Amino acid sequence: AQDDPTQVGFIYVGSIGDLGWTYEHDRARLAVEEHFGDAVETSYVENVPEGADAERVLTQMALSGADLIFTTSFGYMDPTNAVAERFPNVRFEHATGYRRDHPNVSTYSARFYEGRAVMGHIAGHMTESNIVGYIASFPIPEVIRGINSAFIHAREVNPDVEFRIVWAYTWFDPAVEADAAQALIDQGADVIMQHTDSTAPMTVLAEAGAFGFGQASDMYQFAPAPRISAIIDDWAPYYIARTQAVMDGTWESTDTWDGIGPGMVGIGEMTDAIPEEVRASAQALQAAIAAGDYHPFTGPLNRQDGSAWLAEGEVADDGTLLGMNFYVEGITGDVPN
Amino acid sequence: MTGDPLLSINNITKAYPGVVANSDVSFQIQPGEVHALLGENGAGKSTLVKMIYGLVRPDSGSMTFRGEAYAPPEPRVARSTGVAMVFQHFSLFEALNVAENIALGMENPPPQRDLAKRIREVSEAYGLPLDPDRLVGDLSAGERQRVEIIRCLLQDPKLLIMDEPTSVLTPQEVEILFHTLRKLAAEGTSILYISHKLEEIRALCDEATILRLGKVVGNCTPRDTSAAEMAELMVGKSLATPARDNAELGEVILKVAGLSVEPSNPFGTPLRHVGIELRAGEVLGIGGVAGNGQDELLAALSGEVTTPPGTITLNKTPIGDKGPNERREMGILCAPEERLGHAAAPDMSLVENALLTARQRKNLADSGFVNWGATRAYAEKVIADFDVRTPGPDNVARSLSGGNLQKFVIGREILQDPTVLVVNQPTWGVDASAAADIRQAILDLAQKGAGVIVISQDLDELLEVSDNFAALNEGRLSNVRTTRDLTMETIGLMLGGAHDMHDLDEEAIHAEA
Amino acid sequence: MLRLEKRPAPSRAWTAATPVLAVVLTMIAGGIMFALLGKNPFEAIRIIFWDPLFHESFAAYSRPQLLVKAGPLILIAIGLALGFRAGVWNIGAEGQYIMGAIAGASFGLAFYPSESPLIFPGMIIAGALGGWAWSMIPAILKTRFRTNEILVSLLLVYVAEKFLASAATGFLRNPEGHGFPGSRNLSRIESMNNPELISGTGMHWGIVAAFIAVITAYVLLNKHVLGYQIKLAGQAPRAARFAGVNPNRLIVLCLGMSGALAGLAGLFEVSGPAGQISIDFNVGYGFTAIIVAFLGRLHPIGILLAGLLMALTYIGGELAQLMLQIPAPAIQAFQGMLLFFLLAVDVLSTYRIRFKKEGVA
Amino acid sequence: MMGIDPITLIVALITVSTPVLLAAIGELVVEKTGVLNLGVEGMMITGAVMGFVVAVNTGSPTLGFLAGMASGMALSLIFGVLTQLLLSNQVATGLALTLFGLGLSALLGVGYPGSTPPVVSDPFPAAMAEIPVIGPILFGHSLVIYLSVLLVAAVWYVLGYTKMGLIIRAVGENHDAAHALGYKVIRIRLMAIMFGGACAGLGGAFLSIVRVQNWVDGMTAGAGWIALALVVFASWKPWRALLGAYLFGGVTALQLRLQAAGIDIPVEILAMSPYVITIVVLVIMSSDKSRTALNAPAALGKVFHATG
Ligand SMILES: Nc1ncnc2c1ncn2[C@@H]1O[C@H](COP(=O)(O)OP(=O)(O)OP(=O)(O)O)[C@@H](O)[C@H]1O
Ligand SMILES: Nc1ncnc2c1ncn2[C@@H]1O[C@H](COP(=O)(O)OP(=O)(O)OP(=O)(O)O)[C@@H](O)[C@H]1O
Ligand SMILES: [Mg+2]
Ligand SMILES: [Mg+2]
Repeated sequence: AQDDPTQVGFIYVGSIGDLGWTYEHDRARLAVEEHFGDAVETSYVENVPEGADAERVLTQMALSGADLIFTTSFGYMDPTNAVAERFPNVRFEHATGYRRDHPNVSTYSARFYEGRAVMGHIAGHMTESNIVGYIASFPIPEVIRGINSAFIHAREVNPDVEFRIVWAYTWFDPAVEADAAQALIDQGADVIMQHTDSTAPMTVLAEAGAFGFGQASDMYQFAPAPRISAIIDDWAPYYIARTQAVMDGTWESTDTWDGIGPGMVGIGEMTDAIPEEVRASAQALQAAIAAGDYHPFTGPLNRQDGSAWLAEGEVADDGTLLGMNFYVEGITGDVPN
Repeated sequence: MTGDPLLSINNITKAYPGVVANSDVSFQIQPGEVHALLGENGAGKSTLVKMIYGLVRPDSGSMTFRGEAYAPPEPRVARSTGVAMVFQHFSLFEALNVAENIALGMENPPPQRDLAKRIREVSEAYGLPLDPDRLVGDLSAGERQRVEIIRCLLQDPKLLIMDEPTSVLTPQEVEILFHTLRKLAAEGTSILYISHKLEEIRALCDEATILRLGKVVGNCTPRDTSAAEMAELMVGKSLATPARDNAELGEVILKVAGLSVEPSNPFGTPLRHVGIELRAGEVLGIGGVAGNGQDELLAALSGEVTTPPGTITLNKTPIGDKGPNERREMGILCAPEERLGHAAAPDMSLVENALLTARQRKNLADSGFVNWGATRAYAEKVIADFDVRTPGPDNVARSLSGGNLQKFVIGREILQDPTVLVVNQPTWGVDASAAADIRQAILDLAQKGAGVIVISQDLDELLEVSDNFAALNEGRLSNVRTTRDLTMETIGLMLGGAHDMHDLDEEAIHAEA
Repeated sequence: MLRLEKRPAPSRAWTAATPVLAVVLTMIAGGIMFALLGKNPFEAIRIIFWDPLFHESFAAYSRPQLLVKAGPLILIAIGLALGFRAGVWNIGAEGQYIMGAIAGASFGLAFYPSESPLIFPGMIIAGALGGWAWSMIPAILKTRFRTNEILVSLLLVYVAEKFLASAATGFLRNPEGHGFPGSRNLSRIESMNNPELISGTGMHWGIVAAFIAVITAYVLLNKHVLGYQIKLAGQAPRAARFAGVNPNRLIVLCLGMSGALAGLAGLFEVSGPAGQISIDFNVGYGFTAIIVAFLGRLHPIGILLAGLLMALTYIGGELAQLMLQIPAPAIQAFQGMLLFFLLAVDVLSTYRIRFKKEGVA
Repeated sequence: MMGIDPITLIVALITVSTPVLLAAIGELVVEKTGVLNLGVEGMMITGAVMGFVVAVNTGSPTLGFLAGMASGMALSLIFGVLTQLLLSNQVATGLALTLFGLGLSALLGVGYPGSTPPVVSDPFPAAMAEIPVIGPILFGHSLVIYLSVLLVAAVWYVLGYTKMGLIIRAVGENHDAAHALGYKVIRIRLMAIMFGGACAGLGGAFLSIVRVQNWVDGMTAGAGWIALALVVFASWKPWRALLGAYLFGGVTALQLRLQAAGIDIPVEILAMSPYVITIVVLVIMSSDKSRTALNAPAALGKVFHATG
């Protein structure tokens, strides 16, 4: 019936207390509740492994009367499409994937590499040892894209900068992340970027007097240093918009890849630990990206092996970016596999 | 008896589910007295002494010790009152050394170094030499018992309880033990002594209390009572001595030559060039102190340990490399010493335990599938033929008393009609009447033409059943001798390691005794 | 004073009654926990234990899902139980599960896009072999060097996890997957799909295999000499040797069987419900199966029931999250309680509780 | 090795190893009494959350450590009651304890992720930590690290040279004999189990308060299992447990440094290396035919029930 509140379900791969990926999605869920009040009811199931369990939970959610379901991990791609086929009246929103096999499936993702360009710019200025450490999770396009974007913009402002990359093979393991940060510091890094979700590296950086950036969430408790800025996932505007679309009956299958401009990627406050002029130039970069005046992957750019990739002024196409599996010129080491 | 008793036991009753282990038991022990406690397996002897030691609490009744009410809630209290105990099943820790084992049994052990010194002193004083630093796992049974005894002696006990202490000792060791006990008694220590060996009791004890089914059924003065009379008191009927018609020995059926085996566990003894020739109809007794290679010899004969093929031949077929089941098919059956855990699986029923060794010869399995009907029938036959006292074949092995389980194990092998039977310690801890039954069954088997090897530490037993005798010492087997030519003393020397009788020094024998 | 007294034989009545008692006790304790969390305890208990089976809108779906969830648990637990009975402690089934899935998926994908009907059977064999091979590492180290198998099998889980991550991002990565980690979706490739055999039942080949494993294990343990030898070796190793059992052969056999079954479970999961090799493909079935094996008293039928009970708490727990917003950790703690109570009341089947006065003496 | 500073490596490995070492030394004592508690992970993570919560709320790391110990102990008591009094299977109960601990800790820690714990001051003045080479290695740690080494020494001393240690070993070797001599097998085991729980809890608290300075669900991430593996690895000898923990931590720390230094070894191989190397060392140790097996408590995992 029309008066019934709209039911919105969320399925999370981690726990809502992880302070990273899942935490940010759940904050957005709370924002939806806040925004719509009694008109919307939300529910969630956390710690759902990808695969068979996800498919079951999605089915149960659909059976329990959900109108719209956000599936917030790449691994939910196949289960989402499978369940969508069986429940054509339920709308599904799958994060970070590319399959929209049915008209009731949308995908959405964030151009985090835009944020990484800004962080890379700051890192290039801030490092004195000219060694920037990078804690990477898994060798997937999303992560490689981030490394490349950060590196390009660090090199741009500091031709001597080098990146040291440690693959943690985890999205979230505080102890391993802390060890990795320590290892990078011991190897001479004085600025560290992370593409894993816990705040553990921050503590290490604080002790070592090095700098780092918030990841996924703001990690503002570590400001003004070691956290000097952050890339923040902000899903709330999108979730609110899509919920509204369902309520209005205007929901359609779409593919959204938003960046700084629409606010899906937030840049956390740049603290005073960053010199004034660097802050200014970083903010200028951020503004240019937001306005669409500048694309972080703009030629001339070569691949790691020296072969040409983008010609002068050429901008990378989304297809290449989505499947990126190579380093750009200047990064040492190999992408695993 | 006059004077105040050291310990008096008044109307003690203790029931376990389904059985009254002690019913209204009363008797007294005088200071300096060696008091025997006699009875069949399961008569309640161990239960009674465990109550004196504070391990088990009586359901009713009371005790007094030196005139005072005595009700130890735990062994600690018993020990501090002056009661010490050597257990039927040793309470030792194999991975700890002698000194540590002893310290564990003392209330306030001195520091290790002083303790080691005292152990040396006391053990010398009582003629029980012991190295405090050796691991108990490395010790022979006799040495292990010394550990238990020294542990008691270090506490100057008023009452020393010994539950079946001699079942694992050589005659020499028994002599030494008795010497010690007499010395203790002379010093005023009372001794409560449990044994199934009635001749020993006659030699040692001043008084005896006899239990049957948990009740006191009589008292006697062992010196004035014959073993047969005591046995009759215990069992309630007279016992026949095992015997057989003198038989002709046949062909050599089993030949062991140059058998050398390295032990598989760290505490084992290696076998060195063992040679045996066993004839049809022969009972070969192999004597020796436990830990001199008996287990290894049995394992080599049973096939648990394999050796080069030619070292063992059965009816001229080399079998040294064959496993246990192949050997069973060929007719060699074995009954190891350890009933629970080796000859039988404690938590399995008698039916399942029948399958353990009888699968091949009794065709209890068909293409890998067990014929449980036939297995049960076989278990029932063993139970019936060997008078195994148990409610039925579904009871687990653990629930049988030692004697009854032993009858089951021996029966299980004998009823398979072996060509060769090897038994290790067939009557260890088994009461007189069950022991007689088992010995008779062994003789009957030989009578039918099988060759039997009996490995035992009980020389009376070996003299009673065997045609020929050899001694096993530090993994070496002595020459085989005809039993009827042997005296206890010469056997004792063979066991001690004097392989060649001509080297025998008469003086030494007397010095030892 | 309370005393425990060993029963001559385990009580059949109590063996049947203890699980029920445990569930009731868990409901009470868990209810208190839910009440403390501000949730309606009666509703929570109803949702966890009742709704997956009887709720009008969920039950039709979740009943067969019980089988889907329990299938791998049972399959793995059966293999483990055989080893545990023999005193062979394989606690690395999780790793064998992963390796089975990788081996099976690799076999299938190597022939992509062939549509030969032989591919799926080949994958089954490859899956079993993959798990088997991984379990042979602890087996050989144990028989050759007497290395503790608990430790080796456990450490190999971590190695297998790293290998899985490397497979998902490396040699098994879907070439058409836009560079994302994870293999092709096997369940969407006809020749590699482990299909639902009877629509709406949840019955895929893995469940069939689990039932076959239960029956085979039952027959093996009760009727076959090998099962007898397994039990004998676990209870009395020396007696087993005396009975002609070669301990090394048994170690290799038991580890191999449990490894192969875990590998099979992995293969059926990757080709069916899970669909693909991904970084987080393994979800702890190998460890949960250890609990299932013990809850089932290492008995095939018991394992079947225990597996279903575990599955029920998983599915009911998800419903409770969904409908009452009970946090996932509370469900996990609730499962822990259920296990505690099941283990605690088990004492009643082998022991009798006696009330006794303090010793008279 | 190119560009790897041994001093910082050693400093890092000590920190990395300490939580595992604490849990392992506790479990070692538990196993020496003949009890196998597979619930280390559950006790560790409960210690981590309670230690963190109390440290954050009171501002006192010491109270945090105590709370971690107490909560680990409380959890171990569940295990103790079930296995020792109700004679439940130790393997299954330990696994259930892990499951329960993981759930409970996540419940207790709601709202705490992201909180900052009070700073733990180091016992030695900062100047001492600046002495070249030995300074950072010997003087640059927090008190719990010294405590962990002291604990190893204490356990080594107590087990090997005191009556209490003798009793512990005896109970683990042959509980029936120990009972026959009048030792309270169950009571001794319960105490050991609680000691093990306290150590695991302290290890967890160290992890959350000192090493990571944060609480997040599931943060022990398998450390409890590594601790269990270490006990066997150490063949129940305290100093070997320390060696094993440092070896494992050392390889973990080293592999990250090798990556950071850009050494050309495949990352997957490096990531597997701590586990593989532990297995290899274990194989070398166990193929040595000496009597290491003797050190294994003979009654490990067996149910004890006194009759009479
Ligand atoms: N812990 C127990 N629980 C139940 N029944 C027991 C227990 N201990 C002994 N019994 C029973 O009590 C009776 C007496 O046992 P006890 O051990 O005292 O016999 P015993 O005279 O020492 O026998 P043996 O000569 O074989 O040593 C036996 O029937 C035995 O089954
Ligand atoms: N927990 C128990 N429950 C039931 N019966 C027991 C128990 N413990 C011992 N018994 C019984 O007590 C009796 C005597 O046991 P004990 O320990 O004295 O040794 P045993 O079996 O007589 O061996 P041995 O022949 O070596 O003396 C046995 O009949 C045994 O069945
Ligand atoms: Mg007795
Ligand atoms: Mg007896």
